[in-house]
Amino acid sequence: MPDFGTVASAIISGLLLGGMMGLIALGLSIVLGVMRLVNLAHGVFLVMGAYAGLYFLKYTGIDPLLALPLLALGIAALALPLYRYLLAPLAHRGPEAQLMTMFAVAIILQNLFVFTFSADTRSIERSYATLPLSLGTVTVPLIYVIGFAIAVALILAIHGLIAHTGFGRDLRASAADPAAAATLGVNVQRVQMLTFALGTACAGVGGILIGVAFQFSPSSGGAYLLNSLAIVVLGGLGNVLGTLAGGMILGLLQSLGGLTLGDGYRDIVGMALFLLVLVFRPEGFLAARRA
Amino acid sequence: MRKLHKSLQAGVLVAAGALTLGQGLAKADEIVIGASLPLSGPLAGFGSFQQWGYKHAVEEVNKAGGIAIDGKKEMVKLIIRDDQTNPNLTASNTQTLLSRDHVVAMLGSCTPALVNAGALVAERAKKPIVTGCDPLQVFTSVRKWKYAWDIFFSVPDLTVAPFKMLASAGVTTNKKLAIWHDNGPDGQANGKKLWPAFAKKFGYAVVQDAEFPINNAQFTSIISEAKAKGADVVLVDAVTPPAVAIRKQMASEGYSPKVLDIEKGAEPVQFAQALGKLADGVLVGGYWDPTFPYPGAAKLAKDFEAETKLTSSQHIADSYAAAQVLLDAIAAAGSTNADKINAAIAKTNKTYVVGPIKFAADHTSTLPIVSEQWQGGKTVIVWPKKAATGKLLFPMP
Amino acid sequence: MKQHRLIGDVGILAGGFALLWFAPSFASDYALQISFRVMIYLTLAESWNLLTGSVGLVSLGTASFVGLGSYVAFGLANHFGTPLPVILMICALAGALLATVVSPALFRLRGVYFTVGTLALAALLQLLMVNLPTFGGASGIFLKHDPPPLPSLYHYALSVALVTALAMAICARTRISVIIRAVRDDEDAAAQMGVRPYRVKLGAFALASALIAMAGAVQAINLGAIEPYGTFGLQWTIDTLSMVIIGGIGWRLGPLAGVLFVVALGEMLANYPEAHIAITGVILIVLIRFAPSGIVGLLTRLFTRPRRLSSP
Amino acid sequence: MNAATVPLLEVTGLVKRYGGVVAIDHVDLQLWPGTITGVIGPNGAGKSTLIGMIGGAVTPSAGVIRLAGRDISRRPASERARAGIGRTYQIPRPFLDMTVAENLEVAQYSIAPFIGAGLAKTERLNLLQLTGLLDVAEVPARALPLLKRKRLEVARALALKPRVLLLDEVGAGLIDSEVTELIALIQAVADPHVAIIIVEHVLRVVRACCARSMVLNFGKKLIEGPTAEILAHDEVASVYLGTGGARQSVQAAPKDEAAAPQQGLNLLSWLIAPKPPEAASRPLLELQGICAGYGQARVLKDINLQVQQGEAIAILGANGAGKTTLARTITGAIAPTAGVLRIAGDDAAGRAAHEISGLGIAHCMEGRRIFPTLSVRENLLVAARQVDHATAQQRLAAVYELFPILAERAAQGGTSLSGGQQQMLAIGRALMARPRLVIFDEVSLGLAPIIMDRLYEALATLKAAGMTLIIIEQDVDRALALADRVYVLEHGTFGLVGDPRDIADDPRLRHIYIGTAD
Repeated sequence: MPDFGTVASAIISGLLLGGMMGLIALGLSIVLGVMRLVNLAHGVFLVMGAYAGLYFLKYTGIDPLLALPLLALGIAALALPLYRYLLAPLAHRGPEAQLMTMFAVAIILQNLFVFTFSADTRSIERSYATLPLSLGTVTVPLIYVIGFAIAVALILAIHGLIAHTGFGRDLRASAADPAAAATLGVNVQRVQMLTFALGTACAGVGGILIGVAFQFSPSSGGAYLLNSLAIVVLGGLGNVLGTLAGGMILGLLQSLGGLTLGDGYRDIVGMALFLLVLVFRPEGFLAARRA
Repeated sequence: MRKLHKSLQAGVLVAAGALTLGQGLAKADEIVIGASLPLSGPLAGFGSFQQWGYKHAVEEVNKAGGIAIDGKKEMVKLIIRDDQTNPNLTASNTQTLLSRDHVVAMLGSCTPALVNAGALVAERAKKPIVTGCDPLQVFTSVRKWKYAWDIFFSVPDLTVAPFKMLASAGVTTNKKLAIWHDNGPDGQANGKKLWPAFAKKFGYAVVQDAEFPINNAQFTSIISEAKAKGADVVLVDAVTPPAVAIRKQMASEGYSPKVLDIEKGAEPVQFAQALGKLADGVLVGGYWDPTFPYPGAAKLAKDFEAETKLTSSQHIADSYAAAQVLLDAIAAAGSTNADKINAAIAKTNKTYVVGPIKFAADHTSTLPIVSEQWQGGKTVIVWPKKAATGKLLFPMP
Repeated sequence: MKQHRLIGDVGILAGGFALLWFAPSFASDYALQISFRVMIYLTLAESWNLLTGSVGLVSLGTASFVGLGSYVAFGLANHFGTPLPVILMICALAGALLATVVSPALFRLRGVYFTVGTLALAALLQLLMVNLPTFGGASGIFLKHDPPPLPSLYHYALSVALVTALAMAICARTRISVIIRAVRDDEDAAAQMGVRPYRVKLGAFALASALIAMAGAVQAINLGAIEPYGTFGLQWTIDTLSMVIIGGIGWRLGPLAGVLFVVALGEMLANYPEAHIAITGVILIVLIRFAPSGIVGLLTRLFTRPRRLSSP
Repeated sequence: MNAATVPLLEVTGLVKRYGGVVAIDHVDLQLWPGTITGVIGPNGAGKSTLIGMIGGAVTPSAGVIRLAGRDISRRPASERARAGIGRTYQIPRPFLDMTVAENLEVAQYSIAPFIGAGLAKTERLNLLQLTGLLDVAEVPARALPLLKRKRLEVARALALKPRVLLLDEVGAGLIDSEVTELIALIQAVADPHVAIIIVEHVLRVVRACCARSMVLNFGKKLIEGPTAEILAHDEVASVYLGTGGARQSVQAAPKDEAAAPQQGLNLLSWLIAPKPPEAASRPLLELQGICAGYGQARVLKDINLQVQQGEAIAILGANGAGKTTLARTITGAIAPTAGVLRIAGDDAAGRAAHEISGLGIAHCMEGRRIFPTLSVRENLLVAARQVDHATAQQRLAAVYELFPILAERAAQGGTSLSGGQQQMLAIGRALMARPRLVIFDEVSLGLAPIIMDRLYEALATLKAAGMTLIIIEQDVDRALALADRVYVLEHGTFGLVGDPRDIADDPRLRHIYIGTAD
């Protein structure tokens, strides 16, 4: 039986890491909600963010976490042509065509990364990323706390954006009934494009956090994509704060799974949970009880 | 009905077109050898070094005028295919190289899963394959080989190295040992059997023996358990991506054992590049270094670094040597007949860049092991004493 | 009418089969190997086409059943020395069984959730196989005895492909076809006609899974060594769906055209490994956008006169 | 179970609720073999929901459905079909890529997978003969015109060899001669062992085929009895043509809006776009030769329409006549296939919906289309585009003034409101864009008369304040009371155009709606 410090550290690490995963999943969730698209390239966008952070640091010497807004904008800008030239023309063709297209984009980008950056494992080297934060016997990585703080701040900001701004209203209206929204004057295509960009930015920022906290390679995206799907389903589609909660729950369960069964079972816990939720509550455990 | 007919025609057209393409392209007076390598996917790091080693050996032979086949000099053509770190592809690449490109012999891929997949195909086709990068005990456990030859280290040699190194360095630890290993074949052999056995022999207490999947990325539970148990010595068997993750997460969890030895994963330079200062003090077993007193060792590393502007790795050496063994055997056979080449390989007895190579009855040739430590972005040999190029950094910073 | 068409199809298949059966006596090893690969992929692609093109279930779980077939085959061969034909039959049963077991979960999910569910299933099975030492863990399993020689393997692959083609002919040429198409076109209206959509979907899913498992078994025997990353790898799924989309989803000859195209492309680009996957991706994007009915649809449109409205 | 004492189909206390809306409210029904029962009632009365629940497509909220004494309330649709309940869809749903014969095969082979091919073919040919589809047996269903699709619906249902046959609006959208054919078909399929329900708007069908009928209104059974008696009933006529009261007001209170000033509504100007200076010269909306449809189906043919600033236009027509398609074409939801569409002189054909909205056309859509994930206030604000905060607030205040209940419920979720309140929200939302013209599509559908009164008061107020309106209605009387001009759509063209008072007295209107002319 592991001692208290180990268990507590695992639980807190799991929750913190889950917060970061929540941010990544949120990007997938809003795109799914507004465009009905399971963006199979989400994981690759994450890796793209990580490389952006890596090379930004290399060429400017500025900490990518400090330049996060700039990098997020840059990554979001890359999503715009993808939407405009690949997704928008398929809008009337049902979700499958877009799904397959993003699948193809994913394999192309992954290949491109191997080609350009080699298949090596990389990490964004920051001294604070390897500092522990201890309180008694409980130790969590400092970067988890930083990453969690950034993720939660961004999730809250996106929550504010969606819940309290005009764009958020348009976004929710477009998600609920695109035809009705268009008739009321909402430029649904534009909303979808910006949502796609926002979703990509979430993946990109998540990638930078992952790059600083952990390591990545061109093929790292897949695992994050699957975990994000689990979180989206867990948190309930289109529920921003639910996604954060879903992420933290998944992080916690994965941590506990790792602790009791071995670290190899972390992802199994995620996948199994995902399938179970799909079976018993396809609308998500934390689906919003909207009045 | 008409529509079906038309599309049937279309299908036949496509089929005919497809099959006329992709016919063999080899010229008559070339000696064609092939290799399937992980140029993409998780093992791409190894693959790129091996590719260089294989190509370099072939280029040298060709520069020297090629190999005499039945008295006539012929150039060697090396065809390399990417298996994307997927054994299915290693197998199908090998099949195609053998049947389409009519290679006379193969060079191996990297790590047991890929090497074995290719070797099984070559074995069945009765074509020789010379490989490195597959620990000998794993190699021999697959089957009794007739056409496959492996030049690499012996698992027990590698496994015992950290214990011997610590004993000879005379440093003190609390003798509490944590073992973390992946569930690949060599990971299991090391972590489950050999390390615990040697620990007992050298007087260490194994306080933790944890297993994780090959591509695992999260090690927080494992690390915090070892930390809680206060292990001074950590032995790890993992490939590079998890090795990087482990080192990073150990630091961020505030766990700093006195000795950290990461087999396999800490060996390529990418490990140190991804970690920077954190790599300092990490130990890894090695089987080659440019300082080794074998012919061409220093030059090989220099050539590599001059050509690629990258830091060299031991994988350029075993692949280079494997290719040389094969090319020498072809030259000795003076023929492209598979069985003649195979017989010549069996007779190999020469000192190559990695040391003396002579195959045992089970088709293996053992490379000696050294203990290396990352110090300032470079590896330094710290054991055995006679090969040492630097002093052991203890405890790990 | 229908019966005649079925008999016609079976005739063509029997003729083709007989012809191909004797290929080893005149074809080169290379041709045999390519044909072997074509047969395996054809089985996967036909099965996927049945699921996605005919029944409308977009599956990303091909790898689950390839892997299942591989492991079941090795288990039987290594532990019981079961002869290969029996192995294939048991693998088919195992595939159908797994499909039946997971279908209550997956069929509750409509549209994209089914797709994502199948993807998660493949990931889960792979992770389990990696972690459970019973099945060799990440190291996998070796075949104890040498696999049969290539001509023999080729005959097995050919037979599996024939079984697949026959199954597809039955699905397309008998009264089953109207039921399947009814479910794809309008599940609710079909139910009002007394069709039980759940059973039809389950039947198609189980059939496709059985065929995929058989293909997986033959492929695994051919390899002689299996491990979870390769056998449960996403690559199977990617290959299969690329082939069908490129060939023409929902078309009877789509899978064949797609398999031949992709295999030929792979052989042509073999010496440019960096570009291979990316080019497949680009082809996918272009086809999805400009020729959603794939090569077969495109050629059909080219060969049939435009706008020649033949009145019935 | 004794067939003589147990009804073939027995429905008891059937209820269906959709959120806050009750679509079917405790309906009872008994069917005996050999009978044909008519179910009539206005749009939104719950007729199709009733059919859906009997057929199994819709799950009842409460109540029991028994087939020959056996409870089938929770059985899936496929099992009910196998047990002998055949239904048709109001909008035909044939399997489009299959031939007519194959469409029948689906039913045949699903209930009898091993039926001999010859026997199946004989049965099929008999059915095709009976339904007049023999000549198109090998034609893909996609190529069939509406009447034949409706016949195919009937043929498919008959292929199940049903004991209970549910015919949902098989007459809607058909021309007179087609209706005559249809009646002949229904009479031909009548069988002493089969009970038939006909849900129908075209009352001629009901009159000709059904001995007994029941009338549904607001989900409740209004009256049941012999068809002739029921159709003669005043209450039934008022249910159909309108909601009483208003009809008199057409005559009693002629066009004198000024006489009914709305006191206190001083914020309305925030919701009504000011007249542009050149308003007099150009019509606000102009349609010339507009054709439109979905895929191959051409719904609108050569529509010409001009709406001047400040006018109120009513567009009437039976189900399926193309009213909503017209609205969707004007607002850009579908692009016209031919013709000219001008908004205040600008060419607007083929523009995206949000651009047309930007040109000042608002659409209060059929079915309300309230966003469930937005609060009442947010639903309103979505439509206030490109205005500053203060202006948006002013418009909100103006909508709240028009419909005070919305202010009370401002923070609630949009779909938590009752049906009538949701309709108010939909109207208010259309106004939030401060449009030049609003199309009100079936605003009174399925609402209680008192609520309709309230909504039409609001529309009258808007008209009085100078708003240009297009009112698409099936409640004839209310529309006539409000409109300056009336267009009646019939089969995608304007069959009747004119002054509301003339139209109200025109017997052709009654004919189009109730079909009394024959």
